[in-house]
Amino acid sequence: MLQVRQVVKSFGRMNAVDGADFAVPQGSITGLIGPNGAGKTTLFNLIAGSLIPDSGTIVFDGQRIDGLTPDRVFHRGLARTFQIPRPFPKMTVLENAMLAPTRQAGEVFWSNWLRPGLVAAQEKANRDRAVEVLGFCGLGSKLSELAGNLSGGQQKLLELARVLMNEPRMILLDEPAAGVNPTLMETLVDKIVALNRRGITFLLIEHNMDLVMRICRPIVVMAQGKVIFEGEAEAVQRDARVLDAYLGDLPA
Amino acid sequence: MIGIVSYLVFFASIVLILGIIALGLNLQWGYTGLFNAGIVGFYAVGAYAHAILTAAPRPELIGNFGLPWIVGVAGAMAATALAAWAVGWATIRLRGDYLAISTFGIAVSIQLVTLNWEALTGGSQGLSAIPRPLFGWFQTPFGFNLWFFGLLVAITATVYWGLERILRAPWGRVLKAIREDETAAEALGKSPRAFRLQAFVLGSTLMGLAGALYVSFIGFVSPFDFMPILTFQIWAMVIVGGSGNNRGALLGALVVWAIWSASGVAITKLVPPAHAAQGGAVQVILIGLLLLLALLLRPRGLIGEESVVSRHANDPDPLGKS
Amino acid sequence: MPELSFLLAQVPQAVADGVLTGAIVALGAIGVSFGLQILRFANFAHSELLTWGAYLALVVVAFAGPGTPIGPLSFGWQLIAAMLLAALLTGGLAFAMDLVIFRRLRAKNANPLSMVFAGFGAALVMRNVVVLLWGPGTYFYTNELQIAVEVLPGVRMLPDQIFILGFTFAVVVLLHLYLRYSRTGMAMRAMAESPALALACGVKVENVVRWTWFLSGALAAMAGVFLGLSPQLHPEMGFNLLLSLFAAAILGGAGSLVGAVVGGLLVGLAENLPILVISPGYKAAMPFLLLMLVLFVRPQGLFGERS
Amino acid sequence: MSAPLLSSRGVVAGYVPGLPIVHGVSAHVAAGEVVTIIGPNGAGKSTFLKALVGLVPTTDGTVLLRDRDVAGLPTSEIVAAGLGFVPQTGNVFTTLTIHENLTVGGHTVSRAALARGVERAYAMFPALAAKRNERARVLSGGQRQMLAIARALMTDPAVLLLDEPTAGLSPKVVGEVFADLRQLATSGVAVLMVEQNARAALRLSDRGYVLAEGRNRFEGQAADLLADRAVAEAFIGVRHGGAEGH
Amino acid sequence: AAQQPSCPVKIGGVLPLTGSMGPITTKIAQAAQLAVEHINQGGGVKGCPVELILRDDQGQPTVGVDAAKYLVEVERVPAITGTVSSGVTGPIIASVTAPSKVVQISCCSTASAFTLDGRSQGYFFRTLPTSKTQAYATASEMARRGLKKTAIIYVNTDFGVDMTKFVKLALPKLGGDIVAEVPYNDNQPSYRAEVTKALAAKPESLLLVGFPKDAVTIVREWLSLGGSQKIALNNSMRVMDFVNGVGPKFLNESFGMDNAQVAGPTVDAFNKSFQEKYKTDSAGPGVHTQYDAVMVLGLAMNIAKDLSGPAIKDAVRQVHAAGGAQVGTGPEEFKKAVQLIKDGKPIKYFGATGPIEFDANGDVTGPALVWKIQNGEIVTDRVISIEDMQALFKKVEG
Ligand SMILES: Nc1ncnc2c1ncn2[C@@H]1O[C@H](COP(=O)(O)OP(=O)(O)OP(=O)(O)O)[C@@H](O)[C@H]1O
Ligand SMILES: Nc1ncnc2c1ncn2[C@@H]1O[C@H](COP(=O)(O)OP(=O)(O)OP(=O)(O)O)[C@@H](O)[C@H]1O
Ligand SMILES: [Mg+2]
Ligand SMILES: [Mg+2]
Repeated sequence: MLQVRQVVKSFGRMNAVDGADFAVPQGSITGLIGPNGAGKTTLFNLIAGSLIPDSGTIVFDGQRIDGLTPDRVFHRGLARTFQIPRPFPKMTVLENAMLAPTRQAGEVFWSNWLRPGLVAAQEKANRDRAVEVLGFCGLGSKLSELAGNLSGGQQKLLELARVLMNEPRMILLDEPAAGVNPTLMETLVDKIVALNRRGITFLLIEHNMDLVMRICRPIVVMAQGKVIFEGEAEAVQRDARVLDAYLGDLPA
Repeated sequence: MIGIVSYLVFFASIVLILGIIALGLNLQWGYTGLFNAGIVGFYAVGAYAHAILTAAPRPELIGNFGLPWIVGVAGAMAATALAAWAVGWATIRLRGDYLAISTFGIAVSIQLVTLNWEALTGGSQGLSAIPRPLFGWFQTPFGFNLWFFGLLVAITATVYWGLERILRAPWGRVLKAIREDETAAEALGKSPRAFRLQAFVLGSTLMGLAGALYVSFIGFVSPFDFMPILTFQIWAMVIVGGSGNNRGALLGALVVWAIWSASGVAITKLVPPAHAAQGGAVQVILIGLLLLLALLLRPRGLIGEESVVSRHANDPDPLGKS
Repeated sequence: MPELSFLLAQVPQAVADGVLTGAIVALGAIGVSFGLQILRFANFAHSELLTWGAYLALVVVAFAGPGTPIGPLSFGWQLIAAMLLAALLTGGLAFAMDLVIFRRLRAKNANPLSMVFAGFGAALVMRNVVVLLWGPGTYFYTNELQIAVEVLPGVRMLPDQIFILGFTFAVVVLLHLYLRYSRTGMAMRAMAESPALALACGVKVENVVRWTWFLSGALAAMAGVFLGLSPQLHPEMGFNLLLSLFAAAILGGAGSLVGAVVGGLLVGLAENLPILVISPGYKAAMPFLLLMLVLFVRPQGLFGERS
Repeated sequence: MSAPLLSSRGVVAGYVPGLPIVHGVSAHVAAGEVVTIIGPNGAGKSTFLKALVGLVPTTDGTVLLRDRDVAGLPTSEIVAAGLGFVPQTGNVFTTLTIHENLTVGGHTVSRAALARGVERAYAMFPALAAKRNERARVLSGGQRQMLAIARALMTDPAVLLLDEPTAGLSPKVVGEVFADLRQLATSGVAVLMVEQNARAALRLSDRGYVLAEGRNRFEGQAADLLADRAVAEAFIGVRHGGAEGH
Repeated sequence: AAQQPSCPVKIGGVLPLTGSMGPITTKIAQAAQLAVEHINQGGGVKGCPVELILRDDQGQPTVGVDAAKYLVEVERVPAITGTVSSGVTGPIIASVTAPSKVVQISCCSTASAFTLDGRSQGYFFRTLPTSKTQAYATASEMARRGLKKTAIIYVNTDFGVDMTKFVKLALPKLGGDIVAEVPYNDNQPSYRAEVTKALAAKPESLLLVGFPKDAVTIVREWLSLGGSQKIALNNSMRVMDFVNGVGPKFLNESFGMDNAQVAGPTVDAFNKSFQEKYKTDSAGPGVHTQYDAVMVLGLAMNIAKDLSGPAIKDAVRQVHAAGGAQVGTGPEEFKKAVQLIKDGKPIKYFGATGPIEFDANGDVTGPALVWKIQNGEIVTDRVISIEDMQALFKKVEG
């Protein structure tokens, strides 16, 4: 589904991503773990088009996507969430979600003059779907709250809801669980798994090992910009390098 | 009595023309977050385009084609749209203060062109033989003003309706999202550049329209109509009225312009003629104080921004608000 | 179109003019840059602080006289003393402005644009109070007329302007060190980014804000006095410089002190060099065209950082 | 255990006048104690912490810091009185360097104490030492979290409030941070934190509070909370006990 | 007088009391007030006292238009005096006074278009001569003084552009040469660039066309950079503010031009009463012409059969009727004029700027005077009579 080949990105003298090379199999929930500062978020930015690689290629669904702008990448069916949530603070939660669907007729300004009926119909469907998705993400009671007034965890949930509005072919999740209440997270995990069963591929950065071990197949481990491990969950916990760099002696 | 009515009609006409500019700015700033500090430049392009197209021919000048009013208005909007597109293409990626100072510079440049390119613009003398629509039909200036006021009401209403249509809809929602967080909007597949450019051109076109209306109302245009102070006045209107709200922009135009001119009346009545010069200073101080007071009492403007953009999102909540 | 050799012969003088007239712009632009960086809004009233600084110094000069000229300069130590006193007073004035207007707006969480337009309103008031107090006419610190000295063949400079350039340079270096290394300086920058977090660090944010206003006012007063020296004071003197100040601050990269100074000098050059070949009727647009050129290549300004 | 260093009683607080988010929350923490607050998203945990440091206005209730009522005081005074705070979001100055972040963190202490504090911070998080002259903007999410904690410690606070200190940290660093917090407590600091990583946090803590909808719901010894079926189901997540797999 | 007007009779005034023109407008407004006072002491208009309602246009067209509209519609004034900037006067003529048939007399707006293109329908007059007169006179004086290589620095407004255009037309024919031509935009903090550019051609003299405030800066920079002290100036600079600003000792070789201000008893009388009333001398741009503008209105309103715009418009041309008895400035003279008018006799007004006779366009022409600075004072050097002026026009225009 997604191939990252020898990708390098440096900031000044430091190589944040240093020849990372791995693949995300179609239909998988691939976990991406690694110590803080390993380059995971930077890699997401490279895949999603927010940054342009210095070298290397990124292939999504058989086509190169490195160098495309984020909105183009999104239109190819690849969506992402942000590690530090980026809601549209002065818009309501409902409208944050309603914004997300692509190809809305009403986004072409003259359609609002020339084809008001079509726009209204789409908006109604869009609104109903937004209410459903938000309800699912535990934000059902916050529909008309300004997104900027949400608590930290709620903003993360909103971030997730926005990508779910589109059912893209692949979703990049950057630490979806950080700051989210564990009980709620469990429902979200169920949703991710359910979506995955319907064919959406996930690449997921997470430090919550319980979560990673439970749903991620395979797991990719990065350290200092490089991929140091690629394989199954069980093998990860036995890999000396991973233990040393990442897990410490904590894993249960 | 008829005198006061006649003055009020005139006053209201100016308010509507300024109001159209304020609506254009509100589209750019209130909804899209584009800091256009070059309003007066686009206003000038519209005004001069209209004047050049419609004014009676004069041998020493290029232009002055004597075309019908409506052609002038359409031409003015087209010319402004083109200018805005070119300016937008070069500057739209700049943010905040940078965009402001660039557009400001463009406005200064445009004003200098109107001042220095005599063959086209008449230079500092301006262009004067600009026809007013159906002026000949009316016996009195009041009759003409009343008709033109009616025309302005119709145009403003159309503009308002057209804007509400596109803003309280998905298009407006994307604009607002881009204003709030460009990166996040881009990550959701919206192209900030394209939308910002659309809003910029559309808003500037309204400013050009206002320019055309202004010259065909006044019948004279010169570079001195386009000093930077006007840009500030329009900004004050949008801020005082409440940015992100079209009714606020129109109300702001009324309030700010009323302050600007009513303070003059007050001073003439209150200050003895011997101190007229100081009176002028007091008037401007008064304007400044009123502006400050408005901002201190209503920092978010008279009519605040609405939190819901799309009118469709407001339909009865299917889950009964839970 | 004049021929090339004739043009080239004019360049050195135009460069000198540009740098020297740019020095005052640079000094004034520091305050604007401060406003943009630390107070987080474009303060249109800044130019009026220049005017007030100049007039307050005038009051002192009216009592003490401009003094016997020091060396080749057109003024004596009295004027320098007057400038320092005016700097204190203008700092106080800026402080007062914050107290009655901007602090209240901050308390109401007003958006930055409201602050900008409050500044605009304050500018109207301040400018016209000058008219009421001192009248609309012009004043001079000194009636001396300096004759430029020929420092290089074909390049003439006024001693006053060289002094101003040196003074500006010294102020910038000091300020830079202060902001970079002093704890108050760091607190200022911290506050610029996040007042809430600065509060949580125990920074008395309101004090820092006031101190910033004071500094801005003091710097503006110095720029104003220099502006008044070249050669006159009138109520719109600061206002007429406003655009150059903003162009300079932004050209350099809003928030960068060194940038503001370089920006000021560039604005001076942009006003002086191009009109060798084009009509001076377009002079006012030149700094902006330069600015746009710079922003086209470096959208964050010369010394600004990409965000 | 000794008398509480920080205790709140019936704190009511909110962002908009007349719309309280926190409806009378009481909590306390003593020297040497680590106390964790857990609860669903939007429960008002962050708001409660912010109210304690005076960043959100309190409309009712008392906050005693070393027997002094600090409710309503300006934040700078509360911080000077010995409270350190790590916010949940926006917790570092991105435009300042790491070193400057620490310096601002120690704004209220003497120069000597500042130098000591900086050394201790770098010892605690070597990743930061390597980047001391870089702007905090370039830090990864986890690195920022480290910096934020280090910064809050600069004032040698008697009470340390942390809002989700381990969010975004790798398991190894989480372990280290928790160990450091325990160590701090042992040295006499009272630690009060909000955590969503509830299980791990409670394991480390002495006591815990559960907040929901702006009110105290449960409180008790950490071990008791962990063992409580109802608490676990509603707030900690039952399936998180271990890697159960599919 | 057919019908009795309601008292007091109102005259509207629109002037830029604030803004960049504010400094020179103070005295202009005072001159207008002085004229009103003289009219009232001299019997008013048709037995009524006159009231001048003065509004500020801030130098902004929209503000000026609004003020004029207010005066015409709400205050119902039949005549307006104003304003200074052509950019404000133009829109007022086009949208307020001409359509409403209200007389407008300006002290200061020079743009030639106003009176030429027929838009004003004859309702617009001005009491200052067109720039042409001044320009030709300046050129001839420069030639007389043997100033050969001259640089022109001029303000980039209709006034400066017109002046330069006509000087350029005249000077070569009179034996001079223009080596540099530098426009400047007003209200800039520094004019080093313009001065440097003008100096580059190594001129032997300077012609400066502009307004005092900026001119002080320009002349000081000019002198500092080694420019010649032979400086020709336009009428606006005939103020002590300018002379003292530059420093009189640097202006010994300078001279200036002014319109039509023949040194006559009516001029002196005005200067004297201005000095008495305001404790400051009356020199300054627009001061004399503004006084005349209001006086002409006062006279014309007395002559007019009623106080309607059209009647006043026609009467304006009769204030300087062929074969009329001469009347001058001041209350006594006004009283005399009123009596003459009552008796149905023609009058011939000689104002603060000499004889005021409007041509078919509503413009005045007249003689010119050359002034210079002597012992720190502005003194008249010589007068160019109407006859000489006419000869000059012939020589230049052929
Ligand atoms: N814009 C930037 N400029 C300079 N350095 C940067 C920039 N962005 C990231 N870095 C550096 O690149 C490295 C990788 O950062 P990244 O955010 O990708 O880490 P991460 O793996 O997502 O870590 P975490 O799990 O803590 O979020 C870090 O050392 C960081 O300091
Ligand atoms: N600045 C604000 N203005 C208005 N309401 C706010 C603001 N910040 C938070 N809220 C509201 O207060 C409630 C509690 O927020 P708080 O941040 O205290 O939650 P929390 O318990 O910390 O949640 P989380 O675990 O998700 O961080 C939320 O419903 C949120 O919408
Ligand atoms: Mg990351
Ligand atoms: Mg929280």
